[in-house]
Amino acid sequence: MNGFVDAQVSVLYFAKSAELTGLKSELITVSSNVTSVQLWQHLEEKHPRLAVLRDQVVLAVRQEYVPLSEQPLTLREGDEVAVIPPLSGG
Amino acid sequence: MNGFVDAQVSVLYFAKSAELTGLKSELITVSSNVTSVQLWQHLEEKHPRLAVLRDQVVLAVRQEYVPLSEQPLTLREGDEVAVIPPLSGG
Amino acid sequence: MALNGRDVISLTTDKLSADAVSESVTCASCGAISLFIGTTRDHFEGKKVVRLEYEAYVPMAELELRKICSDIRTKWQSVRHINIQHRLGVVPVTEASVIIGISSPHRSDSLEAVKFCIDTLKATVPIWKKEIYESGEPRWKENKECLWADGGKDPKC
Amino acid sequence: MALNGRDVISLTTDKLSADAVSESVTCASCGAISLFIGTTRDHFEGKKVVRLEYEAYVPMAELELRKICSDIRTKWQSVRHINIQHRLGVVPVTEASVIIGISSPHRSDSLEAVKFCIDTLKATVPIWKKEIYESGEPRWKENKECLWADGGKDPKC
Repeated sequence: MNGFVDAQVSVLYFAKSAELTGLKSELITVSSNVTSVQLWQHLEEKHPRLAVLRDQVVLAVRQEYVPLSEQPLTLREGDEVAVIPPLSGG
Repeated sequence: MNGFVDAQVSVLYFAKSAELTGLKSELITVSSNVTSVQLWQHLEEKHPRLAVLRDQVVLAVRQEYVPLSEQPLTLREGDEVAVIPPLSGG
Repeated sequence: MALNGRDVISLTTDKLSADAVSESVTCASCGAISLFIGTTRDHFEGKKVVRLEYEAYVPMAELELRKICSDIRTKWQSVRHINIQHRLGVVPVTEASVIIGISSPHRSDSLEAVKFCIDTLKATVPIWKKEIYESGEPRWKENKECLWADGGKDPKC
Repeated sequence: MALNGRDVISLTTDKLSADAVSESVTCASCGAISLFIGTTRDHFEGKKVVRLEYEAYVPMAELELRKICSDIRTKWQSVRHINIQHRLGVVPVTEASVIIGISSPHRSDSLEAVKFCIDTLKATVPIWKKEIYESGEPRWKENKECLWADGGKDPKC
């Protein structure tokens, strides 16, 4: 035990990531101490086609951008995480 | 005789100059070789109230701006001369 | 002028429309339309403005506006369509006195060209505005951009 | 926020209107309204675009748009009203996908603020565009302003 609990969070997929996974959203359970890189790896394992986005994606956690890094995300139960492919608004 | 003929030209007044002269336009006869300063002095003599504009006016001759100067205007019969107070379009 | 580029210039006593200007410069190959709308203000130095009156030396104003279009096309060659509308006669406060619309494939060109257009219009196009106040004498305004206005003169000269 | 300044943000599937945006930012004490209209183009790399589809992470997009409004009011304190409209869903070619309207007493502020607004929107607001072509695979576009897009990456890093 590392002292961190598991958290169930909802993952939202947009644009190309929604096409690659075939999902708009799903619920997953991860350690609350997961880093954004680890979370991305977890999503890639579930949805191998996401790999093409690996070098051009960021996450949004509780609607704030988070680049893929070794920083722990300190997720809480019920948090919203989004997969954000390159933007093309405007 | 200076070798220059007289030319009858129409003078257009706009904005404050129209208010000061009480005219939108008039016909005047001047030497075709008149300079813009001389032409302005001629207009001031006809309409003394124009004097307030002296330091902030230009003329337009055949719809091209001409500052007050000693350059001859080489006016031709029927030319259009306009008194152009400071602009305020936009 | 760019291939199929359209310069539209209008001096009119009709109310101006941003949609009409925007539509007239829309083009299928352009991603960007920049608009500038000059509106009339309701106060000047504490005096309440009840209305504005614009007059123009119309044929020369059109000529100067065409020169601005031509200068824009020299400076920003990707500019596609240009529409410059200036209202004349009585303009109620808060209504538009001028609308400029410019389209281009990339937005920086039309944004810069619109700024150049309004800056130059104020300096060179023979149009005049008179403000009528609730109380006190009406006043002919002077653009600081106009080189022969008091405000346009270099104080050091 | 400036006294009485109004930030209006809208993500909508309705057709956008330049007049509606212009009216919503009009104010009696402002002389200048600057508008930027982004329109959808009909060609990409020689392929004919038949339509565009936009989707957004709506609550976060609204949050990011509010941040842009707040940044504008920090940088240009004279800005009065801001209206940012972005269309979602299917947008036919040549129709507006985004309209930004900003009013200010002096035109340079609203012109600069509009440029900042569209530049930042493209870099930070979670909205995506898919182009559907007459023939060939649809394609998700990428703004070069987006820092994690291929085009946004510094090639030297």
